[in-house]
Amino acid sequence: MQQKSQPILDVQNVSISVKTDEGLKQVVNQFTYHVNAGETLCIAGESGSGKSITSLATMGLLPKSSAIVTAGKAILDGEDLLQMPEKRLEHVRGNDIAMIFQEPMTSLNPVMTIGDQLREVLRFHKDMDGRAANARSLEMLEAVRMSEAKKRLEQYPHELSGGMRQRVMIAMSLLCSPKVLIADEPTTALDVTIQAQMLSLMKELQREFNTGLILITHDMGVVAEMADRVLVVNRGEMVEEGEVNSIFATPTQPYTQDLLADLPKLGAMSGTTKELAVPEADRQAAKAQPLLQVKDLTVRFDIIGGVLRRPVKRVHAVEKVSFDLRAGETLSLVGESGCGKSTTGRALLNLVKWQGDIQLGGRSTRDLFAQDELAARRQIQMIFQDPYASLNPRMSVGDLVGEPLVIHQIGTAQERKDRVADLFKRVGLSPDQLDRYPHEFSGGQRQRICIARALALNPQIIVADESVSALDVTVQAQVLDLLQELQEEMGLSYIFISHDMAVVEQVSHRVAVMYMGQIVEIGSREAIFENPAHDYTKALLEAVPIPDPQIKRERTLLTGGEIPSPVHGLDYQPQYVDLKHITAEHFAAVSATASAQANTR
Amino acid sequence: MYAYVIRRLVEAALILLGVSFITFILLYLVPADPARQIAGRSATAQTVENIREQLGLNLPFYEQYWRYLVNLLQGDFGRSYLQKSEVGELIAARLPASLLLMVAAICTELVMGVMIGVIAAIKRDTPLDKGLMVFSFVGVSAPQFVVGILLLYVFAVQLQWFPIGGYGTFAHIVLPALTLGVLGTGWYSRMMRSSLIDVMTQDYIRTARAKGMPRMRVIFRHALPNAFLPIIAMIGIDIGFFMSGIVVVESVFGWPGIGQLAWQAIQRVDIPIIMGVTLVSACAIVLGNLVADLVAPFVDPRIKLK
Amino acid sequence: MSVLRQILARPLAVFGLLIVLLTVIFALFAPWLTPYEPDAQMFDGLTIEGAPLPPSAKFWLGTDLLGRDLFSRLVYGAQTSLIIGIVANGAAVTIGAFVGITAGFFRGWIGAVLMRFTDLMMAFPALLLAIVLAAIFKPSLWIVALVIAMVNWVQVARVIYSQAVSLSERDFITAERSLGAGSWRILYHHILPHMVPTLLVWSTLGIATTVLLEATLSYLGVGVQPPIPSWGNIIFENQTYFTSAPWLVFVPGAAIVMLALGFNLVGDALRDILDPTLKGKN
Amino acid sequence: DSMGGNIIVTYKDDVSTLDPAIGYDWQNWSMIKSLFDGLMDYKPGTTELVPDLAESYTISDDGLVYTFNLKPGVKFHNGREFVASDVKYTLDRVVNPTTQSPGAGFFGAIDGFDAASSGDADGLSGVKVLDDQTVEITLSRPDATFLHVMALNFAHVVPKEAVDEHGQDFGKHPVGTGAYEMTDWTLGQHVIFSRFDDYHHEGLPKLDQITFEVGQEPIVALLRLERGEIDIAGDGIPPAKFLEVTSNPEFDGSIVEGSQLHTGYITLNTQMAPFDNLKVRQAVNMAVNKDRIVRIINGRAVPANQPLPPLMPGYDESYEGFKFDPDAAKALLAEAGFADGFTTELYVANTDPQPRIAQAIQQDLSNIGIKAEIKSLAQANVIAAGGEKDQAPMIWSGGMAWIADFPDPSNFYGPILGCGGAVPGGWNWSWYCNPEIDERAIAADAMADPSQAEARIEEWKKIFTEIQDEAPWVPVFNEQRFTIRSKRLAGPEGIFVDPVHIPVHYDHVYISEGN
Ligand SMILES: Nc1ncnc2c1ncn2[C@@H]1O[C@H](COP(=O)(O)OP(=O)(O)OP(=O)(O)O)[C@@H](O)[C@H]1O
Ligand SMILES: Nc1ncnc2c1ncn2[C@@H]1O[C@H](COP(=O)(O)OP(=O)(O)OP(=O)(O)O)[C@@H](O)[C@H]1O
Ligand SMILES: [Mg+2]
Ligand SMILES: [Mg+2]
Repeated sequence: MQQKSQPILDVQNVSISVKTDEGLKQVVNQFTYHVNAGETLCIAGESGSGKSITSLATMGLLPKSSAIVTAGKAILDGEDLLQMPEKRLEHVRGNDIAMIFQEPMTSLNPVMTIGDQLREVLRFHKDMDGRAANARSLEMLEAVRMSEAKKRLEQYPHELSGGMRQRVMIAMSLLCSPKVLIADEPTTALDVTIQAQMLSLMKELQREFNTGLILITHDMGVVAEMADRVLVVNRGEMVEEGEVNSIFATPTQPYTQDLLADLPKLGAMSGTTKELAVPEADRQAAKAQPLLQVKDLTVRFDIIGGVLRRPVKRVHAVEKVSFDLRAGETLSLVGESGCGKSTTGRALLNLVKWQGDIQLGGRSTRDLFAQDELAARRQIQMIFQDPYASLNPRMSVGDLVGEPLVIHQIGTAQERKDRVADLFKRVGLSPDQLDRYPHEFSGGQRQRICIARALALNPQIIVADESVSALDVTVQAQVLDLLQELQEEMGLSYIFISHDMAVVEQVSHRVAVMYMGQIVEIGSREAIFENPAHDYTKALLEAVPIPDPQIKRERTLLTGGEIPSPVHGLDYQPQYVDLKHITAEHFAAVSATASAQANTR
Repeated sequence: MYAYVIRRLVEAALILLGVSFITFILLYLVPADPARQIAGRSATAQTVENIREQLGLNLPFYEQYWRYLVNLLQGDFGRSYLQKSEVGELIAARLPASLLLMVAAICTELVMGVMIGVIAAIKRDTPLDKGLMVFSFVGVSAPQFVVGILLLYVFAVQLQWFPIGGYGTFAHIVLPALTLGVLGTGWYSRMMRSSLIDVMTQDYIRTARAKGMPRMRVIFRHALPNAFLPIIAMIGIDIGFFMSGIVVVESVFGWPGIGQLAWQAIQRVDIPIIMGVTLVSACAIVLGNLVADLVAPFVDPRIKLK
Repeated sequence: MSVLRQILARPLAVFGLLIVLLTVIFALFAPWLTPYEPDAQMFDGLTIEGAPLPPSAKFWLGTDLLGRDLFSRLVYGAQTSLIIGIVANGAAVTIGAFVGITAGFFRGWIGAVLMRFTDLMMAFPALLLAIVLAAIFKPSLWIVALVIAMVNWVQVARVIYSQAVSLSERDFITAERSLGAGSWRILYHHILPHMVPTLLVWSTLGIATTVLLEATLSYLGVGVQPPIPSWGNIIFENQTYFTSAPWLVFVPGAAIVMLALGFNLVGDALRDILDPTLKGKN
Repeated sequence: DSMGGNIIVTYKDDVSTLDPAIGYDWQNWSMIKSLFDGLMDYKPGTTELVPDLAESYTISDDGLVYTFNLKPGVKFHNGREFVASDVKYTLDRVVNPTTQSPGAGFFGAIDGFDAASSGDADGLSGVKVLDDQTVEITLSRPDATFLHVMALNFAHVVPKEAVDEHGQDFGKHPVGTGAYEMTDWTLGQHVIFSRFDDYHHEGLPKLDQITFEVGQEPIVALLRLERGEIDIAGDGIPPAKFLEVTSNPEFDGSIVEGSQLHTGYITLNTQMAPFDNLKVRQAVNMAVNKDRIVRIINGRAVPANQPLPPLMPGYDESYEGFKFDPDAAKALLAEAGFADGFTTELYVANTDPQPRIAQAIQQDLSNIGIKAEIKSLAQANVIAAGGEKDQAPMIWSGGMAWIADFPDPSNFYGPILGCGGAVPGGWNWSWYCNPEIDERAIAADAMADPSQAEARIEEWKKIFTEIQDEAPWVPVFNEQRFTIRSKRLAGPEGIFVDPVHIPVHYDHVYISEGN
């Protein structure tokens, strides 16, 4: 542990109000916290709890037109940042106190090179000349383990991946060795493996620079891994503050307790098997005759270009994916961004052009969709990742949920109305909200509306694409419960698409791990989580932060780790992995080199 | 990049072909007999018939168009019916004046528009901002002939600061360029303002401020280049507005450009000139857009030419 | 109705709305508001040498070169401007919306052809095109409206097209498709309602453009036919007198500017209110 | 008097061509006259014919053979001496169909015209070069106007070698025998004429240089003239400025007024109902308040009552025509069966002040119950409509009205009132065709003998008044000419309102020292 020292940043009783149509509304009430040199304070809490706005206020970056600090102090080096004139603030920001933002994709100036953006900090704060600034910038990029650092200086942000950009952001914030670094959800937008790299990097650098780190996050796993102390906030109120171990071990406040209870924990299900949600008698039949059989599903997108606007490149989004889904079963597709999960789901609903063979109840869906599209759609439905975006904002939710019935001409107007009310109750919403519009609901409620919509047609299969990823843990837990409940009652089968291993462990019967458009490992939940065979599966699991401060992993993944691109030339011949039988229903790819050799043979 | 330019040029050529075809049809339908116009009022029927035959006006439509196209590909725009000169020459002689006027107008609108837009954005929601925005609204609402006549009346007739018309010196170009540029100034300043305000809310501006960059540097180094993109695209579109604008402005100020040529030709239904000017204008519009698209990646490296 | 309330909260928009309302009142009640017939050439409307009269108690804004009352002509001219503005722009928006939706939502080869045609039209110098069209059809009030519509739909088509493209890529449209909704249903229930703001904004802003184009055509003498007064042709008839009788040019000129300004202000406010994503683009 | 100096003349429109065989608008008409010469010319400021490149001429008794003796020692701008073969070449060229000369028809009386103009023969068989100084022209029929024709621009002499050199572009590189030679032409900007030192008239021209600036709005030209920047506003005084200028003491002495051979008229299409009814045409004639129209154009014209302008030989001063009388007009209409009036169309060119005049006419007509809708179109479209038998019931001729090519009444008949013009594409927009009068017209023009001149004019006088009784036209006014020029310009009587040189007779203008 670090030595206890004088707090470098001391935030006292800060209250913030935002301007709304109805007047000022307080969103932060008397926040008080501090951070010491070399220490990590995690501020945890769910969406909208005031985490970001407080740190922005500390930096003097609140949008003046919409938010004001009504009370409080933020003392840095004996000076109150909240009272500081703008000129002086300019000097302090970036120099004594720095900040990293949530969105690496948009936080760098797209029209300036990385080098320009780094150097200007040194020029301005340290009066360095161009050459010195350049040298220092390079040094810093190397310090954040940026590959090919020298080349990066000349590149523009869009030429870098999200992880690389976040490295640049970190490098930029540390250039002047600030006393305090505020990192606002710096890893939320990143894949787990990249997130793991980022977290260990920050830890290492913090140690090196002896910086006071304020890490804002909603992920208790990250908190457990990173924090020395934790501040839990909720709806603009401070809930609880304390040492990380005591917070996790003995939370005193009910809110904190809920938060920790709802948290899906990787490994929590180990040693248990999940039964199919169908009557015992049908299980054997279900195993024998899967509901959905996918064989060699391939989806490719052409990229148009050149003089003649012909395809010049091809995205190999999904390559020869095969799997079965049984009645009452949840099959999860996991993998990192861009590996083809959503595309697979969309192909199942015939929303993209695909090749291969998909059998639904023994019939090819190609025929099904061609002959009677509506009938096919009644069997398989989808819940989309972003509930808000997938609901027409100009229709009342009652109409939205009733719409599938109208499209499929089911029942009379009155019957439909009753059914919609039923569905509402079924997903835990009140039927008297039927006339409201999507924007009047919370994220979790919206997801329930989407579920109700999918249920309206009584499908056998629901493809749930990242259905809970955007939700806070407490809400997420409720929605997951709902899905499980529905499965048990109605014998639904789910294709559950997610990148969150902990959630996947909680809900699935079987799991398929996708990498670069192919399934590299597929098997029962127990097999995948307790006995992973493929390196990639192992890496995925290892990267997941564990919400237990007692288990502090030492990570080794520091550089590299970027996911290769699925875009190839037209004549590219994909190398298919060979799935090797491991145990009863557990298959995993032999290593890539091995299969490449197999191909050439 | 090369593939892109080539494709765009091919597209441009096709568009020009289409423009020539449509214009040719339209002019073919205009109820006026070119042969009689050339022949004049004292001509005998014989003379008219001769002329008609020599110009191929008695050929079927498609053959006339084909002839025109073949000549066009050899750089021959035909001869003006009434001006009796090569249309190519007439246009070539007047094009520099129009280009000069357009360049002056572009400079006017860019300088004024960007300046006003930036000031308004920085002074957002102040009376100054409001005043400037009203001004730019008036700019986009004022027909060019009214602006032209007004400027002429105030600055040339009453104050006598500038010549009333004509061509030659810097003083001559001020009023026409202003007139042609007023509309664009209005657009640019409004666009610049909203674009800059929009950019100022972007994450990377917050980053720049978090780095401690001074306000002016944030505005001019970080925000402005990002805010400039819509302006670039607009300059391309502007060429189209100019091509309409010069018809009015050149005739108000007696500016010897192709707008004036077009207007004279339209009044007298001098078809080869109308064809020629339309094609040249279309060419300018297409190239203007192409250039704007080619410049865009320099302003914003994210843009890939596809 | 909250839209109206929001407009009323913006002083500039209120100003614009007032101008528009005033013009509408002029246009609707012209016969009761004007002291004279708009095309009455009065003997005492000219000096003995035939010069127009400056503003006076009898002729509030003076007379024109034929001894007609300028005020009466201006008021009736409001009718012309509004008719053209509404009819021509309405037609332009309709055509543009049709083309844009067909090309952007239904795609297919018809859509491709339509969009290529739109590109082609973009390359036309609009004014030249309008003048040539006017010459072919022999101008009259309705022909001028038609000509303007034929020129102005292009912009609308581009905007609607890109909106249709981006809308049809929105998640909720995919969601509708996954429910089995047909194209027409999606178009009618999900795409069109989203285009209402854009169409509304264009219907307003477009009127400003249309009023200006009509004025320009009339100014060039290929617009609305005399003796029907239009603010553009009033200037056309009198423009050479701008040094000796400036009111004959600058009063109708100011009327055009004001009306276009009014529609622009209202349209701009509508755009801000209804569709913030459109802000500043034209 | 003084010699030398430069003047500036401004025009709105571009100069189209300076080829005498082709140029046929009032703008280049007088410019060509200063660059080229014909065998005949008019005495400056008058309509009196005098020999020019011809030193003298003789006419055979039957009026069919004209023999011209040419002036010796005349030089072209290119330095070559002018000879008789140039005259033949010029006339052959103008009737050659490939030249596309709008004036070819004027030479219809020359023997061999038909063969030459259809391209069947290489040249006019009626034109013979007797020797270098003598040309003989034989006509196929007597033509009283022939000497006028030889004074037309179309008959101005061009050197073959220059035409061959420039081909179709000869009009941009004119070479003649005139007082000035063209030394610079910057398209869209200016044309410069410089004194031709070897000019065959002693002491002419007086100026060193004339710059014709184009693209100048008339109103701008006037303001510049006021400031002394230019010398002649080629397009005259714009209507809008007329009153201001004429009442402005600054311009005292700068404005010269004169008549011109012009009539502004409304054509009534005699082939279209209801204008096929004489009573209707008469009623319309009586309905139009010409005085008011003249007032609208600020008195820049005099009301007319017959086709011929007052300056034209054959004008009948005693003819009364139709008086302005709306009540009588109404009665006539009622008699014709149109007590409630009718609806019709009035075509007009769309340049100021024509639409205004049309509106005045429209109001007059509405007073007797005729509702005339105005079609204000580009000039070319109006002309096209007039050339169709059933298109334009009424056309106001302003802007396109007939201005005589030469001061002879016959020039006011054929194309615009004769049967020859009443064909598709013709200029007889009233489609009035009276074969009997046609015959009389031909007979009149055959009276070529100088002794018959007076009788011939009498006959023409009758022809025109008889036509007017049939009312195919409403003659509205005869435009007056007002030339505005800087005060420093001076010259002999009449050259500033010269009937054939518009706006001025450049050869005789000089800069007076006084200013
Ligand atoms: N500029 C602003 N104008 C108005 N309200 C704001 C503004 N910024 C934040 N708020 C409101 O303040 C509250 C706190 O927001 P804040 O961004 O701090 O939440 P957060 O804890 O960071 O949530 P998240 O995890 O979603 O980022 C929210 O209710 C938010 O809607
Ligand atoms: N319509 C499309 N056109 C071209 N490429 C596409 C299209 N849809 C998806 N892709 C590409 O296909 C690949 C797989 O995309 P997909 O959306 O299936 O990934 P994912 O596993 O769902 O990732 P995420 O977790 O980010 O949602 C990606 O590289 C993506 O860019
Ligand atoms: Mg936040
Ligand atoms: Mg996805």
